[in-house]
Amino acid sequence: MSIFADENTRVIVQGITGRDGSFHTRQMMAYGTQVVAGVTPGKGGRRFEGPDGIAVPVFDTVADAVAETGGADAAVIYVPPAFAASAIMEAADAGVGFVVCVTEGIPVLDMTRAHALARDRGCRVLGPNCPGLISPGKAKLGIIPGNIVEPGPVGLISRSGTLTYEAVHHLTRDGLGQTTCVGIGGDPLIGTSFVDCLEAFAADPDTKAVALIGEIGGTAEQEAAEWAGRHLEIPAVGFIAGRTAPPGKRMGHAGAIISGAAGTAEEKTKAFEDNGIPVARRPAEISKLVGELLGR
Amino acid sequence: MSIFADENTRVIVQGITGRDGSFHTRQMMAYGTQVVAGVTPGKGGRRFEGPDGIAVPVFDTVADAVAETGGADAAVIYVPPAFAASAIMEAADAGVGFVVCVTEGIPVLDMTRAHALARDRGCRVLGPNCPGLISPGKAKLGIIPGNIVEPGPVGLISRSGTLTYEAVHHLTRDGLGQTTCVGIGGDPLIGTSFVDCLEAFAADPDTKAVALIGEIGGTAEQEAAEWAGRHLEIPAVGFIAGRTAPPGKRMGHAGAIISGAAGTAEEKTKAFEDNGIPVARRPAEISKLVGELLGR
Amino acid sequence: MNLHEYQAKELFRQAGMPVNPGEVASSPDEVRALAEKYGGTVVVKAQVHSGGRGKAGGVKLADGPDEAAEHAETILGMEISGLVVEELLVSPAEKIATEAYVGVLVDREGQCPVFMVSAEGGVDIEEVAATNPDAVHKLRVDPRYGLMPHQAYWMATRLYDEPALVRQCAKVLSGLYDAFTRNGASMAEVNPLISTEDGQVKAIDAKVSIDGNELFRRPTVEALRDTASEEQGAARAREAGLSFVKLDGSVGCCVNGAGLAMATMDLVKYYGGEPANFLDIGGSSNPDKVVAALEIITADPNVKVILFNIFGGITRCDDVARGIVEAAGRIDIRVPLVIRLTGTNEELAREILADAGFEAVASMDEVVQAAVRVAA
Amino acid sequence: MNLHEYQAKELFRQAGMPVNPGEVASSPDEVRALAEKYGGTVVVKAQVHSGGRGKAGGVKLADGPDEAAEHAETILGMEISGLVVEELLVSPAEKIATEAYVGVLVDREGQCPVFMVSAEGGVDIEEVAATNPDAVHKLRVDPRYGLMPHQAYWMATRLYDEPALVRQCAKVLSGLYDAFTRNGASMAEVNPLISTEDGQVKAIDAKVSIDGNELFRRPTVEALRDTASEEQGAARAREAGLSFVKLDGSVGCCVNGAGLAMATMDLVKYYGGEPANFLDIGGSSNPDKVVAALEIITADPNVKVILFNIFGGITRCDDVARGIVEAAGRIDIRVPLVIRLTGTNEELAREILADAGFEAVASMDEVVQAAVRVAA
Repeated sequence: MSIFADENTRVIVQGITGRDGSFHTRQMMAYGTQVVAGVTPGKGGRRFEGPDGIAVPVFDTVADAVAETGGADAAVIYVPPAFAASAIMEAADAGVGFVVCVTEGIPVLDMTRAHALARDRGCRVLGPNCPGLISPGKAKLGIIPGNIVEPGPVGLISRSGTLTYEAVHHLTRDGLGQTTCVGIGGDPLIGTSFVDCLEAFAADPDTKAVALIGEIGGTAEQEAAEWAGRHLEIPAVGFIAGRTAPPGKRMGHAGAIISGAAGTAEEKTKAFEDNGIPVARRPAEISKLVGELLGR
Repeated sequence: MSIFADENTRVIVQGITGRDGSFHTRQMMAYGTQVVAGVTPGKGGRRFEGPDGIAVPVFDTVADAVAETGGADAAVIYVPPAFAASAIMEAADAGVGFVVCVTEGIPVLDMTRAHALARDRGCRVLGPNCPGLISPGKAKLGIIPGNIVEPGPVGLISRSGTLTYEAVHHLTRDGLGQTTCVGIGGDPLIGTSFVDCLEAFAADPDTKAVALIGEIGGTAEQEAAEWAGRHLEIPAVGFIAGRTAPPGKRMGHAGAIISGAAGTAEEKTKAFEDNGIPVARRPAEISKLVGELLGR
Repeated sequence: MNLHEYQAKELFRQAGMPVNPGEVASSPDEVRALAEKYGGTVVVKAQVHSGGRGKAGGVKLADGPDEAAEHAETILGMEISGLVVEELLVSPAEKIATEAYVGVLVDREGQCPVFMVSAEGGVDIEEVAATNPDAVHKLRVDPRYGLMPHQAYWMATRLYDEPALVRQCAKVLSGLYDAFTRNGASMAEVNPLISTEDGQVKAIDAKVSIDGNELFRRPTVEALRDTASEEQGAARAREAGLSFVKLDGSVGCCVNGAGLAMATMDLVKYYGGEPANFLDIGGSSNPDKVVAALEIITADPNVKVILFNIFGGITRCDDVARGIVEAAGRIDIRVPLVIRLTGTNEELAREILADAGFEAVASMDEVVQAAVRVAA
Repeated sequence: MNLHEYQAKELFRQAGMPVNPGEVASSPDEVRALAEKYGGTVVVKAQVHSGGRGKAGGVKLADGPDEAAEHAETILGMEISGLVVEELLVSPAEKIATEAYVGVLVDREGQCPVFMVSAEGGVDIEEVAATNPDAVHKLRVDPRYGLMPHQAYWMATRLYDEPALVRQCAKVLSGLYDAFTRNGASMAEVNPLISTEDGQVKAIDAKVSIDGNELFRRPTVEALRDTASEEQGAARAREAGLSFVKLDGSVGCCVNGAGLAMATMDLVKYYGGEPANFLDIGGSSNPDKVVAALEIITADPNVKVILFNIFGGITRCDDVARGIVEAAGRIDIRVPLVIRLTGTNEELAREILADAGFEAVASMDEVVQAAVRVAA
């Protein structure tokens, strides 16, 4: 099994006609994801040509896309930051239950409203500023490269994009395939937390171990560690990026900043270790620790 | 039994130090209502002198009143229209579960927000622009005169204030006491509808008959008639004020206006009668019909 | 409170909406001058608070200044739905490609603003809704979020296919919502919203009603009130804080509470009389209100009797009684009063009235029957 | 983006908040003139993006124009947290009765703005929160409703007892929330918010940080950027759309993705090196970004090697490879490059690099160890 999305998930792509949107939609389709429609305001009525001669209709609005294609389970958003929060709200308002927002650079006050609407409408948001997720062999929603994953027993959760790929790459090479790899995003306000993912992995019988890839800033890793300590019955491994980051400086991700004494790598590492989660010192070590815990 | 409020309901009064607020708070206390505190911004720390030597503390905020008095079940609002929607929001936000808003003349756009917050916080609003309710012999929240009611088997629901008194007056004189008399308010946007009250009365074993006093404007009576036709097992009697009102003119209440062909007294009368609810032609007839249906 | 078209258009302009140009005139000469200034064909429109101005002959196309002045001559002073035309709006005629309808009002059921839009504009939208409901698209606005961009865009795609028109229309709808909320409106509509032959979307008509409860905090909107176009007694009633509607009968009614006031009118009719008015002296009353109510009612020459029906709750009967006594001293009440008072401070009220030589009964049926008898 | 005190105060004034007067000066003569203009005691405050200006000697009271000019002489050119003072804010001194703290920022957990207020102002609020948490009151703002009047009032009653001060403070808080949201701030605070001996509540300090993601749509706020006070490379990185933080080591890092960039720095340290910078070339990259990144890194004389660590996802490896080749042609890269590329279009990237004589490895540990070796 997998969490959040699989081969039956019917996906709409918002911003399908843009440079990134069209590139990654083709990659998603090539991976086998059920993309049923695209949305770009002003481009309704066209068709989007995917790989292998498959084409999907493009609509002006998500509501039309949902109505005309017999429903959608998820939307993936590749629209510019000025319009991305609005795109999330549009999808949530149209009744889409799961929204993956890849866009980076969305104003945080926009996101306070978008997250509120998503909660009001019962919509799960993954991201923003996230690489999305991939359920190996089933579907990918977002931009995680399909060639670095394999089906298997490991659930992976990360605040980062490329660091996720790095970790997955090692897991796959070491024969440790994945149920689902989830990039939760590097923004301070994200829709799906480590804990949300842990709960989902805990309920998935196929996931036998979890890797948690965190970074400096905020307290999401500490909360995850505490939750895992109390509820998680499968082994988990942690990693924290940003040990060398100076306090008060934003390290790229809007969420990756040490404020005062809070949100340091030390604090997070301690939280993991206090809750029985070994912490890798190098990205390559993550896979090694997971393998040990799984008795491989 | 009674609906919405009884002798155990702990009540806060917002606007307790004003002319109307102080007058009616004393009346409520004299009737036996458990008033536990008052709120008037800027008057926190004083005491409000009720009848019979009883005094209650006055606070600056509802949150303080709730915190300092060990919780409140209901708030009654007597503040000017410019601040009344805010007062409703304050009460709902402080966790008060039932708010009676007597104030008339609140801007309707203010009320769209106040009703939304009340829904979000799980707070029932009665009114605004309503006389409140009275559960004879137990408690009154609002301004319905205590001397015109008696305990008994009739539930009364009305969009009006004084017309309610008129109807209750006859019921009482005819020996038909009441479980609760509820004035739901004359505004276009009210928090508790006829249907909400009907549901509550239907669940109250002591209520043996219901009187519905409606007026022109909107479709609340039609919805009540339909609900009663489908679900109500006890007899009901209707009355509609405004048979002689010309279309397009607002008859005092912001909600009492015939728009186009909709909301006429004829339409509402027909809806009642179609659902087996006899309609009184004069206020005095309401009691007569109730008596007949109860076999008195 | 209803606004005139030109006032509504000004509020729309302030909200950034594209509105056709136009100026107000109140004489044929002014209209001629405006027609000269604009050149070409102009539209001359009566400014009255009424629908159906076109059908009533209050809207005319004019091919030049002379014809415009002629139309002005005809329309000025015309009566439309009982209202006399005193002002005209003159605008250059537009080259219309399509006509749509967009409006927003407060939805009772949803307890929120609701948009109604239709690609079939320029006609009575209620009729469209009745005969072809699929042609009218409704959209509720969650007051917690306001009109969201995707909602405006979705509505715009219901009205236009061409992306450039859709974009313009979405802006119009956002502007309309702004105008609606910023001015405390209860209704704001554009009918028709046109697209021109050169691809511009704009409003060539405008209708706005303001929620009366908003006016205390919107002095600039309150200043738009056209008291000249109000009905008799309305201004005085408003100043005194009374709800008043003039009717055609002979039984003047002074009641506390809108429901009871309506029921009283209904009962007058039931017993064979005709109410002269709806009048609610309101909740927390004071004697001055009673005085004002009596002045307004007695100003109507049709009134043959004045019926007081007061059930005290938040209104105290003694206040009303004092008001009646004071009014009787201040103004010349040339018709009989029949009084019913019951409820809060009823005993005190009876004493006050008795001291001044008035009598009060306790039953509504009784007092209404008495009033009808006197008026007969 | 941090604003200077005087800029933040201007935003506060625009939001209707009461702020003490003050003007900016950049020379002792200007300061003297301002002190003369205000008369009496004045405060001279260094305008730098740093807390602890007072402790560093950047804030001084002056009893007259001469003393003010003397202080200006001392403070101008002073270094506070590595930033050189180039401007001073001169204000008349206030008669302070009480000092409070009010601030609003974005709460990660609640996903909403959160106010922090305390009657203990004028000191480090984090210290108050740590030593006396009950003295700090938190209030979350539901973004669907904004700051509601009762919330502002409630906070105000936590700071003041006197009703007149409470009312003024509630207005200050509403204004602060307006200033926060209208300018796209991520933090806005007043420390201290004072009450004066004659009963006025006003802000005598102001601190505002703007969410960088807001700036594209707020040109007037963007115009407040003080590029002179930015660190080396920051302006160039911003223009090129790169995330860059200067550090003290010798291994220049150019990575795609913030997480991987941090992990790369950490790995440099792990293998005994010191990173010279954090640099994320971002998601959807183009060759120009790579060129800019190389220019920024090579401008640092400490850099002895440049490490590329690229894992292709939304970034395509071939774009980065092209950028490296182009940059090598355009600018003089005087230090060795060590390159790791893997992921999307990896093969194509290797070909491009090979054609230009560069080699790439596939493992992160490998490339980092190589870089540390070169820098050693």
